[in-house]
Amino acid sequence: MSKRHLLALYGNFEEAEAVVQELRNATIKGFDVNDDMIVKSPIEHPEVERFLGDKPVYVQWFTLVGALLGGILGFSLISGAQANFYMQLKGGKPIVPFPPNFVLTYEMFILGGVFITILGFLICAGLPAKRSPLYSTKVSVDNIAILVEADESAISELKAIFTKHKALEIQEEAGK
Amino acid sequence: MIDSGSVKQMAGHPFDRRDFLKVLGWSGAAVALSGCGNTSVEDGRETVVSYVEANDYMVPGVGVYFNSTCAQCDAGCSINGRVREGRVLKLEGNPDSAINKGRLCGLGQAGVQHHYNPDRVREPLLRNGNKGEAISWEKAYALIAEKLAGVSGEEIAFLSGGVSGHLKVLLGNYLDSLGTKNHFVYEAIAPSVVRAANLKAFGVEMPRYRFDKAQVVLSFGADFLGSWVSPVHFSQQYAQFRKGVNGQRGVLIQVESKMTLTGANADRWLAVKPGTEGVLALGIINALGMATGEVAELVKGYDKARVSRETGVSTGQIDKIAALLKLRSPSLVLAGNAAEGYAHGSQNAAAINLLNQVLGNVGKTIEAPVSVPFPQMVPSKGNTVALKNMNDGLAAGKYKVVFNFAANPVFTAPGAFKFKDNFAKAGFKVAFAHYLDETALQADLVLPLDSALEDWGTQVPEYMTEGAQINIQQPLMERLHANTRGMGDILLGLIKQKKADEYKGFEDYYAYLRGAVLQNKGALGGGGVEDDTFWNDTLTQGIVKLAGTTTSLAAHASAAGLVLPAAAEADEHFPLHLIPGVTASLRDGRHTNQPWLQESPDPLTTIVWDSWVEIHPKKAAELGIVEGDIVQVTSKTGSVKAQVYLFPGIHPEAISIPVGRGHDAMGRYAKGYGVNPFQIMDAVFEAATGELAMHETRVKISKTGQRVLVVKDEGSAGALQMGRKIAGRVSTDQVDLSKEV
Amino acid sequence: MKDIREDIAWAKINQDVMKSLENPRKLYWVILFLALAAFGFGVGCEIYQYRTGMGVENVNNPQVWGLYIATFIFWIGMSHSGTLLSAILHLMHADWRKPIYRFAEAMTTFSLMTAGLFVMVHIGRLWQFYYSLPYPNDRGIWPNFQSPLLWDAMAIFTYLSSSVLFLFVGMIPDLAIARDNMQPGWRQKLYTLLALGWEGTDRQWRNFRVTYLTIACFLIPLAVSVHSIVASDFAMSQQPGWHVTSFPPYFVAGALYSGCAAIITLFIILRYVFRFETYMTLPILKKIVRLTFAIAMVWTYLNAVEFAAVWYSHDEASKAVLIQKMTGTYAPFWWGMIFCGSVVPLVFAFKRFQTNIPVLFAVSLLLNLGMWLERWMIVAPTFSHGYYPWTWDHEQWPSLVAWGMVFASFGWFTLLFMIFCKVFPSVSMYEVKEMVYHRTLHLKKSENAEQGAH
Amino acid sequence: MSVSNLLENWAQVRHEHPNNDKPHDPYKWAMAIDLDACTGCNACSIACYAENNIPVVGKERFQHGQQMHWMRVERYWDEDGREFPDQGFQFLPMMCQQCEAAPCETVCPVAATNHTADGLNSQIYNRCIGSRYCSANCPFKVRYFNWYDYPTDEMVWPAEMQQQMNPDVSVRSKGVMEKCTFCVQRLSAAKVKAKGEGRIVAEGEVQTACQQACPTSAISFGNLVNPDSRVHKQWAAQQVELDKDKQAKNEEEEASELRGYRILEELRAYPSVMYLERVRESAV
Repeated sequence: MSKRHLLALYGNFEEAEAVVQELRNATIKGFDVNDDMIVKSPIEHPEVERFLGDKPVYVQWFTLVGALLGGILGFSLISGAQANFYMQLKGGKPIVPFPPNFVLTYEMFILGGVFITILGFLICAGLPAKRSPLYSTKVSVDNIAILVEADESAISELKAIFTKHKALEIQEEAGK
Repeated sequence: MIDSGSVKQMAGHPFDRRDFLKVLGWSGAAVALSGCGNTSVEDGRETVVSYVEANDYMVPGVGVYFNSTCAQCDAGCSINGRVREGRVLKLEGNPDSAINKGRLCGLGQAGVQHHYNPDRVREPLLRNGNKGEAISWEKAYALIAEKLAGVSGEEIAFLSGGVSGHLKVLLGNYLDSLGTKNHFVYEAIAPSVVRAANLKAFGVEMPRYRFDKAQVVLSFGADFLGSWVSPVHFSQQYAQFRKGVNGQRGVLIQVESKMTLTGANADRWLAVKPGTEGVLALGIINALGMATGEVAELVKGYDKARVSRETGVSTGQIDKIAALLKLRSPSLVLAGNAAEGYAHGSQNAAAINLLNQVLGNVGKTIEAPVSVPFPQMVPSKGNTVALKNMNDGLAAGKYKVVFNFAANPVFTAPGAFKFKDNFAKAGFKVAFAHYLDETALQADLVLPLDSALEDWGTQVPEYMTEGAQINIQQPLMERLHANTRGMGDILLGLIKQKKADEYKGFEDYYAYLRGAVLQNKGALGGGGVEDDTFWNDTLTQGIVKLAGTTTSLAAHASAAGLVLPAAAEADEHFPLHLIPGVTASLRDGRHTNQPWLQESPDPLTTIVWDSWVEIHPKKAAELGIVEGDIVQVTSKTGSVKAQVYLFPGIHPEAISIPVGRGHDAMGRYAKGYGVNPFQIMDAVFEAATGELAMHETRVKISKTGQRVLVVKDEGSAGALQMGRKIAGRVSTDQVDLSKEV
Repeated sequence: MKDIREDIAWAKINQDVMKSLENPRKLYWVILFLALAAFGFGVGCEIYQYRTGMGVENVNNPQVWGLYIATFIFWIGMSHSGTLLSAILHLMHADWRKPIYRFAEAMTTFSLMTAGLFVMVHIGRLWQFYYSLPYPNDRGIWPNFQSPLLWDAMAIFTYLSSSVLFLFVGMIPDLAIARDNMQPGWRQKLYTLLALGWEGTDRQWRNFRVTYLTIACFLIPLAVSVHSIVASDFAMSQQPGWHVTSFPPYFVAGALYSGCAAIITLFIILRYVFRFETYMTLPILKKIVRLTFAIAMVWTYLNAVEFAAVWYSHDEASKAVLIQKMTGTYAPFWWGMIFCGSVVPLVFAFKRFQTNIPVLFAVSLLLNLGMWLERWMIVAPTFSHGYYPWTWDHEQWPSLVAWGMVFASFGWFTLLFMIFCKVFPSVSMYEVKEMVYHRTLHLKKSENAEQGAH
Repeated sequence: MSVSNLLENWAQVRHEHPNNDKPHDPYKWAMAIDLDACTGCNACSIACYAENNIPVVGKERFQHGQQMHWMRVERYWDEDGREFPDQGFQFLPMMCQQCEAAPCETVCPVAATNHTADGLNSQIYNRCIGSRYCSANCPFKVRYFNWYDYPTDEMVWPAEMQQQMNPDVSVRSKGVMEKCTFCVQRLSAAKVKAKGEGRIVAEGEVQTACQQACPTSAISFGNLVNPDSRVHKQWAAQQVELDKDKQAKNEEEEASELRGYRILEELRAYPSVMYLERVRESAV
């Protein structure tokens, strides 16, 4: 069954919240509030999470893996290189010394952490992303947009809800 | 005996040593970054031999060593030159020489820079206005012959530095052929007065000094570690003297008005009022109380109080020295530059020799010298009387043709002589020169010489040690510039103009030398040896060792005629004594264009590349002078401007400017660096010998208001260790040398 | 006074900031031109130095390091305040950082890049620079990981790449704004590319928040490690005057100090050039000034600690270096440093100067001069007064070439910074909106509370 | 670079030299300089210029402190208020001390200066990038940097002078650090020769240029490990131990009556050059 997108813009956060609450409460066939709704906002609203429900974030696991990997790799690379390079004999110091290697390991730990975190962010946030079918530049000004994807059948119902809450604008994807 | 007459029938067979030189000329395995296009060899004028068929003494990449003789000063150290791919790279001491025993001073090491100097004269140059025009050797010889034609012997003068060996013989023969007796042997810095005094006291000019046997050395301004007579040899003896016999370390006391390198190494350095060295010597004799007879009579008046007053040395110090000299015997007392450089220099030296005699050193630490059994090869010793005589002759316009060799009188003659102006009065001036030095620049004809590392020769040192020796000088490499000639070759060429028949057997100086040596094979210790073998061995060794004849030593230093003038009154207008500083590496300035020597810091002040005026800090404070101030130093004769260095090792009544710098010629490394104190030197002479009294010039100094940064090696902490243990020192009572290795 | 007005329309925020990308005041072009000229001069100096040899820096054998190293530390130090504002204050939820952290973070990036230049300019054989990089090779040759210089390289690389990423990630929402508001053209293409398709969806924001926080957490220890490693270049050596335990915190304090001073300077310049008066407000400036004052006092204290530590240690050589700093050849510079670093900031203690822009501008420049002198006083006196008296002080003064290069580094930095500010939004639009939003929420809450009380 | 290599040779790579190492075998080059014999004549320094292709920098660069003398002769006197330095000066030839735990080695970012098996502090010219950190960390300041491109400088090495250069020693271009090598080219030649003959280099077989020139034989050089060497005997007689930062003899209550010491020993760089204090007569 073909699906269509619908985008509604709201001027302030309370209105958007009310819409989301209503969508959540309403049972519309062909529309799942958890999967088919995206809220777009110009700023980061911590409240969004509250009304969208607890959605997990996995970025920190990337961080952990990255940092550990960076540290371990760093230490073994450096020590391995030193052990292989006997020319490097320094008077008064062993060939593989700990204090300097610790410093470098520390840096590699951070480097790995940062890089993999960014990677994690891109993966988790799905960036770089294809632009969604409906978007309004007003989101980047001050409007909050609610993008829904629903079966053809549910569109009118959704539109009604949006209109009821005085959507500033409703964009509709052209039918296929 | 070698003389030209008996040598003439000896034909010189060119030995393969010369092939060696030709072969060595070029190599494919060139030195990293080696220059191109400088040598005649590289120009392709000589045969290039492939290494594929190289002689068996050539291994590419392996250094070959050849013995020769150092020509940087007259000490006659034997050198061992390292040659690779046809280039001489480094000079080292020849261990077989009794003089330097494998050691070599900085000056000697720099000999390669004399050889490779970029400012050498490369062609015979004829004066054309203010320029030198390159001419051919044939033309040069013809010109000399032309100029000499019809000139009487009286009108010819030949000025040279000290010469010895076969060159001296040949030179003598040439001068004979010209019929002239005007050979002026000139050395700007030579112990001439001491020689004369020694002759009087010991019957020889230069006895053998045995520092190694002495327990105490008391030196009156003799810089035997730096520039005096045979410094490398003396340094070695000094090392033994310091190690001592039975752990009794030798004590060095140096008495002088300006510290020398030797003074800097003394256990006790005493600054005396300039010129009072003799007084102190007599005072010590008095304090010793060992003298008898006329000597006792003489020194009676020199009681400690008077001596202390006149010399500035404390009575306590005189007592200590006397006590030490009494306690430790034998000792050795020396008279050096500082003692002889006054109008009463002979008297100073005599007083010092008297002290030696009183102490009984003669025969113990002062030994009879040996000399080579060929008197005609014995060095003719240069002095300043010769310069004065020649200068007088020049001033009178007596000379039509003047030759100059191995001396630079325009640079080193005291300003008061006005030598440069007088020199101009000579008709035709020929300079045999390595570089266009000040004198060569004044010459009409400049004949380019081979460097000491390209030339053949023999040399007899004035000061010899165990037995006599004749040093061999041989080329260490092929001529660098095609058109230079050895002095011997030139002389031979000139002499052939006069006596072609006698000398026609000698193709060149090499042939002459070889012939002369082989002719006296027997006397040289080669009796019964094949000619070639003997010659080969001689060249290999670089030294011919001879038993030598020992002169006996007289001990007749006497008090007769010994009158020391009272310390000179201060001159109101010129209150300070000017002491020309003689440094180990620059001497009279003939090697100033060797950059290693320019950049080697003066050991005492650490100054490089420039001259300086040494002033005692106390005096400087009095005059309001600080380090780096440019001061004008004025004497009766002239004035120079130089930077000041505050130096505690100088008597406050004296200042010192080192000699050797201040060239206005001699190429890129010498020209324009520093000032020349000879220029302001007054013409004061030593009373007995007529030598120039180098320390008698009085000067005044005035600030010019300019100040520069003194270019020196020491940092802003100066000579201080700031409480850190860098250069440690310990006194003899805290150390047990007998435990040492 | 309020940090920022809460009644600014969000659309106006967009408008104001977007305007900065297009038509700054004329002064902008003047600054850009001067910067370019200065940089060009430096390029000339470098070409000359590259061809002639390092001698033209007028450094010598005991004093092998000169202005370049001092200026290197200066630029590294300057980078630290960006991190202070963007990371530390972010963790503390200090809202006032929001309008200004973006340019501070850019300052971090560009001063690191400038510092990196000095590493290049300093080394004797620039053409062999790659020897210091740990790249795998057949010969099995590696750089020496024991050398603090290598730690430096590693730390700076980590710091620079993390800072760039941090700057970029934090800018993504703004890039989307720029994309949405820009006329079609190369700029819009650029923003479209860099915005990575950001639409402000809830998923994006959710991950964004965690990421931003995580990197901020990493950046704080990283920044501290970077400057303490720079301190290690000196503290890990054996030299008197360098081998000081308090060097790492001293360097970090100095770094924050000079960075804050630079922020004040740039704050004032940007505020004027890009007409950012609404966002870069005086109350915010006042906060920075107070922060700077606090850091100045920390720095002063650490200076004293260095003296105390050396004094108690009885290490004669180190003592001699300190005494030499105060009384020797470098005394004018050392006292200049004390004056600029410890006395001048006392101006900040006076309320009326805390918002006086001309005074602050002058003072911030003086502080930076003081901090530059500090770096020079760290580097030079030890060389001229080390363990070995024989090599003390050769009357060494930097040459024109060296000064030219230092001068040029300011040009290079300004050039990069000014271009950045013209190409990218130097005020964080979305965060200013958040700030306004938080303020309105706060106001609303307090109004509600008041009403409730009635 | 493999980690397995690291783990297999763990004990070896954790070895600290010289603190817990076996002595160098079979060579440890070392020196002893008798300051009582040194007259400060500079022959050593000039010999070093000749042997090692050291550029003469000229007056202006010398003024800027850019001189290159690997071996410098320092001169000290007392300044204790006396009018004259009446005990003479103290001369000290100073060159790279070839420290066993050299501060310069650790800090080089590209490992251009390292410790060799025979106890030298080596400098690899073509690895050097010219960071000058080694010199910054050298307590003796005996490292010299090529501030200019001396080999191509007409004043320093005109074409004629270039022919004097020792082909056994690299010519250093601008931007690299250099220093005394203990005449490593001579050491290598001697070692190779000895190896070919199945022995170790004998005492006296190899001399450094400075040692060879010294008119008073103040410098002795040799293999410290070889009990027959003069250097070994001197070190032993003076009770100076290579890997100690405080010599036992100085701890004794009685003054040792020995004069061997190493400069700035307390920094634990363990220099390979022992100096013998200058002696001055107490009787005058």
